[in-house]
Formats: sequence, C-alpha cells, structure tokens
Amino acid sequence: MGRGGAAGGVAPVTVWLEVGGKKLRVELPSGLMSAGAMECAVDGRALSVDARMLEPGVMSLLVEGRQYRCVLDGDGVVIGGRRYGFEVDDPRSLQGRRGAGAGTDGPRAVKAPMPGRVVRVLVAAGDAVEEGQGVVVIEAMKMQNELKSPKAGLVVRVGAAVGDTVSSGDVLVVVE
Amino acid sequence: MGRGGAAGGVAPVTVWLEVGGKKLRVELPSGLMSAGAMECAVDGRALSVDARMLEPGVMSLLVEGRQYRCVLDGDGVVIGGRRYGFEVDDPRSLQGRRGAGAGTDGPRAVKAPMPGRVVRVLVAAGDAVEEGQGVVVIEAMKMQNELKSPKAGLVVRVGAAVGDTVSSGDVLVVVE
Amino acid sequence: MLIANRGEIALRVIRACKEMGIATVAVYSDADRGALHVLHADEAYRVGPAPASESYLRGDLILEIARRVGADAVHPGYGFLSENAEFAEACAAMGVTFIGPPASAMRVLGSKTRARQAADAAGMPRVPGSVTGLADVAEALRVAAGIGYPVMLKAAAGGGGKGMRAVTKAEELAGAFAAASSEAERSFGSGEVYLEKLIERPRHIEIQLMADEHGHCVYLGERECSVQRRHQKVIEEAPSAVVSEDLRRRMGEAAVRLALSAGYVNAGTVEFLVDAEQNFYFLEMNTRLQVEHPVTEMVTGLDLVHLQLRVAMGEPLPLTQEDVRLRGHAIECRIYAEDPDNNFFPSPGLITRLVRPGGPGIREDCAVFAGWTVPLDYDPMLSKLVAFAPTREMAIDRMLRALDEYVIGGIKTNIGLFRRILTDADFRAARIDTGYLERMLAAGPAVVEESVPEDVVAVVAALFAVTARRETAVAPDVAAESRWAEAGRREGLRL
Amino acid sequence: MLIANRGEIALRVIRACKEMGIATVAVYSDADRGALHVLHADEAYRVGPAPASESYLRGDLILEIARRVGADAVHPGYGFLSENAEFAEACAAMGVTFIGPPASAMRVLGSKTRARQAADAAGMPRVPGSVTGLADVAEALRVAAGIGYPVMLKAAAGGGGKGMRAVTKAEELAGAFAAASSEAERSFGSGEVYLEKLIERPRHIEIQLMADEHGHCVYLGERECSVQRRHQKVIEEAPSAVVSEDLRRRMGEAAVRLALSAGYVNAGTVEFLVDAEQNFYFLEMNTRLQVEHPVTEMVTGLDLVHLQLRVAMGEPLPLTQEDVRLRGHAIECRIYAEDPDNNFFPSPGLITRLVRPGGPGIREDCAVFAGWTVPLDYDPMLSKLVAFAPTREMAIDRMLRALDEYVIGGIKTNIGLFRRILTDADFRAARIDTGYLERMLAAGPAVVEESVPEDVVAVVAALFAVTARRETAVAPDVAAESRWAEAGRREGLRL
Repeated sequence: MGRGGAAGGVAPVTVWLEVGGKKLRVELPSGLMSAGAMECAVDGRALSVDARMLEPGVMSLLVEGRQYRCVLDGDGVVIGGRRYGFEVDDPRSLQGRRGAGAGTDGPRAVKAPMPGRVVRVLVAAGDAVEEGQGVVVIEAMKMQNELKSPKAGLVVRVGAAVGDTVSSGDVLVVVE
Repeated sequence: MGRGGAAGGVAPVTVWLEVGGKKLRVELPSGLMSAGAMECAVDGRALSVDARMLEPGVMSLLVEGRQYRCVLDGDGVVIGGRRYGFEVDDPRSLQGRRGAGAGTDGPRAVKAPMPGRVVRVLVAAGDAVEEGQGVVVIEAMKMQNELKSPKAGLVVRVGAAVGDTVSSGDVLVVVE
Repeated sequence: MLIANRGEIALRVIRACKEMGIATVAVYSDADRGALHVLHADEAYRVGPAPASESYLRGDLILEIARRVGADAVHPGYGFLSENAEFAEACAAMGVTFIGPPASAMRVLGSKTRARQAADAAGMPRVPGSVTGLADVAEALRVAAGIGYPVMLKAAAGGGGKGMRAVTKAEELAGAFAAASSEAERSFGSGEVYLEKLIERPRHIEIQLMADEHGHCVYLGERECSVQRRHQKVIEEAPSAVVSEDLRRRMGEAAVRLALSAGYVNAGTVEFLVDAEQNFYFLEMNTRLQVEHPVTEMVTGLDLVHLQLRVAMGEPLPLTQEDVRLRGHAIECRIYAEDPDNNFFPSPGLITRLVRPGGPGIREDCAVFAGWTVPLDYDPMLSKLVAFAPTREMAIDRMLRALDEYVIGGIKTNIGLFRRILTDADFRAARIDTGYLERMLAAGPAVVEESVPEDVVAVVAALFAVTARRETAVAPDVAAESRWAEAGRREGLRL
Repeated sequence: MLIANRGEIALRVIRACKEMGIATVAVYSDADRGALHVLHADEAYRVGPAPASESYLRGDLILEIARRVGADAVHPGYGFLSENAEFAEACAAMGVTFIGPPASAMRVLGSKTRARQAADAAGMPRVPGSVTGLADVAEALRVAAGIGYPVMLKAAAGGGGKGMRAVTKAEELAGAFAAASSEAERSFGSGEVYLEKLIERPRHIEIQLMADEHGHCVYLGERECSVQRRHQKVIEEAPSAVVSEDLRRRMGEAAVRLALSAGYVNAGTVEFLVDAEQNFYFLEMNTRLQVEHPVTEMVTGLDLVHLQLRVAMGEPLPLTQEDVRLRGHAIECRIYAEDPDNNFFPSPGLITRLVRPGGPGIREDCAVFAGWTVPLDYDPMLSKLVAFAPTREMAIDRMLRALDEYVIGGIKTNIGLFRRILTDADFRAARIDTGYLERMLAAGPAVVEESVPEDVVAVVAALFAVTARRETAVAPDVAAESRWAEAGRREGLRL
C-alpha cells in the first residue's frame, strides 16, 4: 500500500482554480505530496505551508504556525466551520458538478434544487414565460418547491412529468 | 460510480474458511452481491440470510429476523462486541496475515507480538534452548516483554539486534 | 419490545432497552434496510415500501409483526403512530403494552378543542377564543368580534403550523378560514378549525410531565422553544431564561392538574404561550415523548425513556417532585437536511462525509453516517445536537465550538443558521419569542464570519484536487457501496 | 494559551479554551504532526523528535515557543511537565501563567515524604510508617519492626506503582529494599524510598479539590479508583458506593485543610486508602488535573478545566462548598492499546477501523481516529469512555451497552476486559479493593460470552471476503494515506 500511496504524488503541478468567483493560479512543488513542508505560489505570491492529510479528505495545514483544519466537501472545502466553494480547471479536476447553462445567456435551464418528486408541471414546450414565473413544482419530505423561470422567453424543452423522481441538478425545463 | 460498485459483484463463489480452528465450506449464490436476501450454505447446511453493507466493513445481517451487527477487523469479524477470527483459503482471500511456521513442527519462529524496540537478545545462533526459555526482550511504551522459545531445540537464526525497531509479526528468532 | 419508528428516536429507544436488558425488535421500510436503528436491533422486520403511509403509519402491519414475534410492548417514539388513539387501542386489544398514555387520555388531551375544554375544567388559563371547532365563517366572525383582533385560526386536529392563519382584521377572516380549513383537511383529514386571540410576541414554553399508573405525576421543569421557523421548533433549551422558581411551580402544578384530571399516564408535555408580563396561556398537550426531551434529561439528570418503560411496566415513579432538581443549562439544535440558501427546502441525499463534534458536555442524538442516503420520504432531521454547561452563556459557547467541529458533506444543512443565531445579540440576551427567528432572517444576510485568506483556501483546494484520485478511492466508494447495495436490493441481487 | 501536552487531554483543554474564546497553541513531536490536538489548535509548532524526553518533556524548548508566539499561559495537562516544579518556576520567571499550583505548593505536596509531613501537621490520618526517606536497610528493618508486617516500600518521588514492593516478613526486606530503590532510581532519578504499614484490601478513594488565589478551596466529592492492575487505575467512578455523606465531608474537609496549609491553588487531588472499617488514610496528593476528572464533572455538573482557567486568571471560585451537589453516578473505563491475551502488553499501531459508541449518558474523551497510528513512544491510552446515569447499576449497564457498540480495528485493546469486570458479581456489588482486579484475573479465563452461531460467522466472513477488494479500496487506503504522509514527512516530500 505504501507504494500505492506514494504513486499518488504527481509531476510538477499548476492548478487553475476559481475561488469565490476569482480565477487563481496555484503552483505546487514538483514531486509534490500533500504532506510536509512545501513552497507554493498563488498567482505568483509565494506561500510556505506544511500540510498533513490525517484521513482522506481531512487535512491539517500550517502556514507560519497558523493551523487550519480543512475538510473536503465535494467541490468545496470547509475551514473553521465555513465552506469555500471552488472549481478546478484541470484534467484531474473535481469539475463537471455544475449543471449546464448556469450564468450564461441564450438557453437557461431550470434545474431541481433538491431531490424530490414532480407534483405539478405548469408549462409546456412552446409556452411563453415571464422571468420568475413558476414552471414546475417538486416535493420532498412533504414540502413543495415551485421552481421559477430564470428569464423571460419560450419554453423549448420540458424534461419532467408529474410523478417523476428527480435528483438535485436534473434539468426540468429549458427556457430559450 | 454505480457501475464501479456493481462491478464488485462476482461469479458463483465457494469460500473455504477456517473459523475457530474449524474448516468450513461456504457457498454463496452466483451473481452475488453482499446485499439483499440470498441462499447460502455452510458445509451443505442451507442458511437464508439478508445482508446489507452500510459502509465498507460494516454489515447488517438478518437471519430469520435475528439481526447481527458485523464489523470487519482485519482477519476477524466483530459481532455483538465479540471478535471471531477467520482465515480464507481463496484467491480473493484476506490471508497472508499469519507469520510463517505457526502451528507446524520443525522450525518454529519467535515473532514480535507487538511493535517495539529490541532491548535484549538472550540467545545466539547455535544455542540450545528449552521450551519457554526467554530468547529476546522487546520494549514498547516503557513496558518490557520477554519472548520465550516455543519449543526445545537449537537456535538456527537470530533476526534481531539490540536497538532494532520491530513490527508486530516480525520473526526475531527461529528455533529448530 | 417492538419499536414502531425509525431514525434517531428508534435508535435512542433501542439503546435504552439494551441498557435495561430488554430485547428489541425494529421495523423498517424499504428505504431503511440499511439504517442504524436496524443495525442496532436484536431483530428486524420489513414493514413495507418507503412512503410512511405504506410502512411506519401502517399500525395493522406493525401489530401483525408484534404478534408474530411475540413482542409484549410497542414504543411509538414521536410522530407516526405515537398520538394515534386507535393504534393504542389496537395494542391494548392484542395484549401488547403501548408505551404511552391510555387511548382515553389521548382522546381527551390529543384533540386541541377537547383539551381546551379539559384545561378550562382544570382551571388552567388559556388564550381567549372558541373552545370548540367553528361551524362556519359566520361563527368565526362572531367569536373574533367578541375577543377582538388580531386572532389566530388553528386546526383542531393539527400541529406543526399546518392549518394555521393569523388574521388582523375582519375582512381577511373569510379567506383565511377557507385556507386554514382546507389545509387542515389535507393535512389531518379533518377541516375543523378554531380561533383564538393572537398573543403579541409570545414565548413558547412547555412543561415536561411524567405520570405513573398509581396517580402520581411530576413535572420535570420547562423547555423554552421560542426559536421557530414556520411554527417548527429550531432551537430548544432548558431551563427558560425567563421562568422564575415561582412561575415554574405554577405552570408545573397547572400541567399536573390537567394530566391527572384526564387520567394521564407516561410522558407528556403541556405547551404554553407566555406573554411579556409572564402570564401563561394553555396552548395544547402532546401525549408522547417530544423530540426535544434530551435538554430536560441533561438538566434533570434523568432518563425519560427509562422512566417511560418503567411506568409502562406498572412501576411507581421512582421519584417525587422534591427529588426533581434542575442543574445547569442545556441547548438543542435540530440539524436538518435543508438548504438555507434556497429557502430551507429539504436537501435529502447521500452523506459523503461526516465529521462529528465531541468533547465534554456535547450529546448528539443522531442516526446518520457517512454513506447513508437521507431518504426523500421522511422528516429531514439529521441530528439533535445538545450542549450542556453550568450556565446558559457557557452552553451557547460550547454549542458554537461543537458546530465549528461539525462537517456534514454531500448534502446541505442548516448548521450555518445555528452559528448565526447563537452569535446574535438578541438570542444571547434571551430576547426571543416565536417571531424572533423569522424577524432575524428577514433582517437580511448573515454577518460575515472571520474569513480564511484567499491564498490559503486556494492552496488547500489545490492540494485536495491533486490528491483527488486517492480521494475518489474513498468517500465516493462509500457512495458506490450503498448505491450498489440499494441497486442490489431493488434488482433482487442479480447484476 | 499554549498546551504543553498531547492526546485526549490536549484536545480537551483546547476545546475548553475555544469555549472561553482563548486562542490555542499546540506543540507536537514528530510522531504527532497528524494528531487531533494539532488539527484542533489555532497554532501549532514542532517541539522535537518522537521520544518524550526530546519533545514533551523539554520544558526549555516549549517555553521558547511560548516566548516566540507570545503565549501568556501554559496548560501542562497531566503527566509530562504537569508536576515539574522547575518548569512551573521557569514559566513564572518568564511571566507566563502556569495553569496549576505555585511551585512552592507543588514542592511541598508533590514529594510523598514532604506531603506526609504536611499531612501530619494538618492532623490528617495516614498509614503508619516512616515519614522521611529511609537511609538504609537497617533503618527500614527498624521501622518495619516498629509497625509490624506486612509493610509496603514506596518510592518517595514515585507514582504509578514504580518502585513499590510489598514485604510480608523481615527476611524479604533487604532484597525488596534494593529492588524498590533501584527501580525508583531508574524511574524517577531518585532512589529514595519509604515504608508504611500494608493495609489489607484497601479501597483507593480520592478527593477532588479546586482552590483559588483568594484562600477559597472546595472539595468536589470523591472518586473511587480501586479497580487497578499493577497499581494502574483501570476503572474510576464517582461517587464511591461506600462513602457516606459524613465520610465524604470528613475526607473532604481534611483534604481542604491540607491544601490550604500549603497555599495550594488550582485543581488537585488528595488520594486516600480506606479500610474495611471506613477508616481513611492519607496516601499522597496529585498536584494537577487527573486523568479521571471527567467522572467528577459528570456528577457535579461542573467543568474542571474551565474552573482551572478562571482561577488561573485570578478569579475567585464561582461556587461555595454548599453549591457543590452530587447527582447520579459516573463510571470511566480507560481504554488502552494493549493485548489482554498477551499479558496486557502494549499494542500500538495503525487503527484501521473505528466505530464509536454513542447515545445518552455516554461521554468519550479521545484523540484517535481511523487512520491514526498509535505511536510507540507514549502512554498507550486510546480513550476514556464515561457512562453517566441516575444510579450506579444503570451506569454499569449503560457502559456495557456502549462497550458492545465500540469497535477498534487494527490494534488490540482491553475493551473485552471491561465487559468482564462490569458483569462480575463482585464489581456490581461494589465488593472491590486495590487487589480486586488482579485476583479476578488470577481466578482464570473469562466467562464465555453469548456466542454467535458458527454458520452465521462463516457466512459473514465469506461475504466480507468476497467484498474484500472494495474493502481494500478503503480502510487500507487510509493506512496508505497516513504511511505515505509519514514517508513524505521523513523524505522531505520527494519520491
């Protein structure tokens, strides 16, 4: 297993991240392992850290004596009880969590914010909708959630039918 | 991931086990997954069980309504607070935990019962020893443990020197 | 002992039974085969599909299991069948002990309107309003005019805020009456509503009772549950910061009178509204163990489930009112799978990581684990986190410390909300009422917490990213494991 | 606040500091970079290599760190530097508050012989014997003849059974004297030994004290620690089953007198032997927080570390003797990494799986986790598991329930021993003394526990075996992860 673990070390790494909507370039030392003292750089700013992975997803990071308890949670990291979301632009990235179309113009998707069951579909393909108009109602744990159109436009697709069980992030309606 | 998990299912399985010093043949259904109701057999005795893996190494087993909380611990399983050691004679076995020579005649190994440091070596190769005679003393956490010869005979090998750090199971002395 | 429930309360009852040497039988729906209450039971039987209406609410199926395995008692926990008088009667008819009050007492005190009549008979102060259900809008208008606006419409069979409407003037009454009535119909199968005066900024304070079959009943102090959202309790504490020894005694004795008048036995809770002048008004009685019972256990040193089982066996209460002594302060946070950034909508799903708080004074009643999939089908409560300390301030600070340690990965939770409440000046000064939380939430975004330098976050994220392959070897595998087991269950274990 | 310790006590102190808003500085040896007390601290600094003599015992290095980071207080925990008067003085000299008694009081009460003189002065009953260290065997024989055999030789500077020898007749004395003296020399750097009458079947009962700088000192009830192996405490409980209100008061007041006579401040414990006739004899005083302090916290509702910090800040005690009320019963099991089947020798190593107990009344003070490698270099204690309940019997049964839930994989532990003790008729009847456990162990093999059918074990084993590949994707990966991190640390992070 020692080998297996060691194999986790990788060649010189530059990681492009988006943290709090801001693009950052993080350089980690070559032959890096996420343990021990290492010289890093963020957008060229040098940062000396000492990192130790206690168990997968739980890391102690020392920066000039300051200790940060860091826990990985999907596409975010929890430090001191606060969650910081991030995106990685990297082959080995945690990306692809984001649904399609977020933040863009053109077609906009209405996605399920939580797993649940579809109890009402309020629009059909071709309908004109206002921004904020309810399009689908889903229910979980006895609570109903009316999902609204993100923009004014035409419904180009309805991907949900009453009774469907949907997962968080599923695209239910697309508005063009 | 569902695929990945599903890939865990294996072809028809017969597992030869040693439990409490007794050899047993366990048959598990083909296409088995360690979940749900299944017909098993132990040395031909049929046993219907319903198994559910909660997390890796933690299993709930139902046998005619009786519920067993089972936790895997290396080459043993803890059920109801009691540990049952087992050995698997199987390609996918958990075997190889045992050190060499245990339970056999001929050469017998004196192995470290715990990690520690060697503080005294009481015999040299070629010495004659009695059964129960002290051969090596190792120390951990300030406590010393004198290891004794499992049989009368000649010391054929001494694999430890004062000051060595040894791991549990390391062969320290072999008596012929 | 058969436990007719699921989740943390089923596990909590199972543990109490083990401590008393009582064998336990769990029941489970298809969503719960891999649940902790099953893992910890001596026996376990499937009762039905995931929806509660086909499983945990099927008293007939559950009693059939009890008969088959020869269980001689059933503990209903809270929710589900716990306040169902028919189920209690069916148990009795089968010679199975129902761990709770007799059906007769449940009938009297379980219905809000009948309970209010009993309260009047017991000379208990209550909010002015209609004692019985209202026949129609006309009667509603008459009663409202009599007591004066604002008034509150409530479902007679209700609870948890369903079928409730505040009405500030007569013009709104007709619409509110229809809405409340139909919501009550949908929620409880009875559209009966009643009406009472709306108390301004009331505190919700309740008295815990425990009664035996020999006519003894004690009150175990109060709990304050004023921090609510949509009439759902969010934080409970004991004792209340505003209840004096004298007020406690008067509320407690009134509650005991009511219980004895109805021949009440076992654990029960009498809820009151308390106004700014420390007047208390009877609200309703809950004829079961409450979700928030742990805070009472922490400050009394008692175990309410042990007491439930002993009185159910016919034993006299092992303590008198004089033996009940409150010490220290306990606070409970109800941690829910819900998304604070999305109007607190439920966020069920797979828990990919769970880092629990610990240390002195921290108790957690919880039945989830890393790899558990929180089902869609039930209440989204994940955990009851309780902090005990010698004083209220210390208990608050201890809870904040524990919340900082707590990480639940994979689903959204309301942990951040508690950090915000517990650092709020009004809460810390105990300036709270049942409208406090909604006002605080309406007041706008959370105060910005002390933040970690951006560069540090970036390096941490990068380090986790490059170890992600190892990472995926673990947490997601737990996911796979359980999804796969799930699949196995559905597909009859064949690939 | 700098915490000059490791493991569960360092974590427990860090949590208390966080609750009081005090920033924490951890120190760690090379074996502890990945330890929980580091993970939970605000700052952390390496102090030295793994051996305690090069790290946690290096007061000079630790104080240098304190100076560098500007810490204004040091908490020594227990063990290591906690009873080192020189270290306490060095702190004072540097203007750093030492959380504990002044060096002067430590000197008087820390040395067994000087403490015995102080006890005599305070009119405290003690076991007949030599007050001062013995010059030679001749003096030992003289004293022994005076008080009569059997007698016990003890190290003056000692503790934990090191340098102790029981002597039943004069012929054995010379040999025992030499052995005890040399063992004392090795263990404590001083060969000074004294001698006292051996009390038959004594109970070990100790009084917890807390004193402030203003001359106030209270006793917080007693703990019974009679269940010992090789003079090491294995189980502690509070209150003692045999201590009456009156005896508690007399022991407590005697202990307070002693502490005040030496100008004692902060937490301390006076240990007594109690014979069958309830006579109590002064044994020694521990001038620090004890390992077993949690049982006192459970029955008093207080937090001793919070109190330590407040009195160290110069605050007066927030409570009087009258405010101290005991309620319920608490039992602590010291869970060790040791092998009961191999004469309880230490079993350090990698923890591959950890399934913790939980539920009402269970407290665990613990700093290990799945993936943690228990180092060779320190005390093998893994966890202090505490059960609280209204009565002793309920606490015992609750502990048994918790022990059944507890699984520590990868290393050997003494969990099975506790199950055996807690089901033993003598223990349950509180028929215990300091020789109880060794007698029970000598009495032979454990009673056979209720066993699972062989066929069930076989099927479980087979199912785990066929899922072993998925299994190896997880627990062993944790192993790899930490070994690899270890390697990284050693090899300067290059492959």
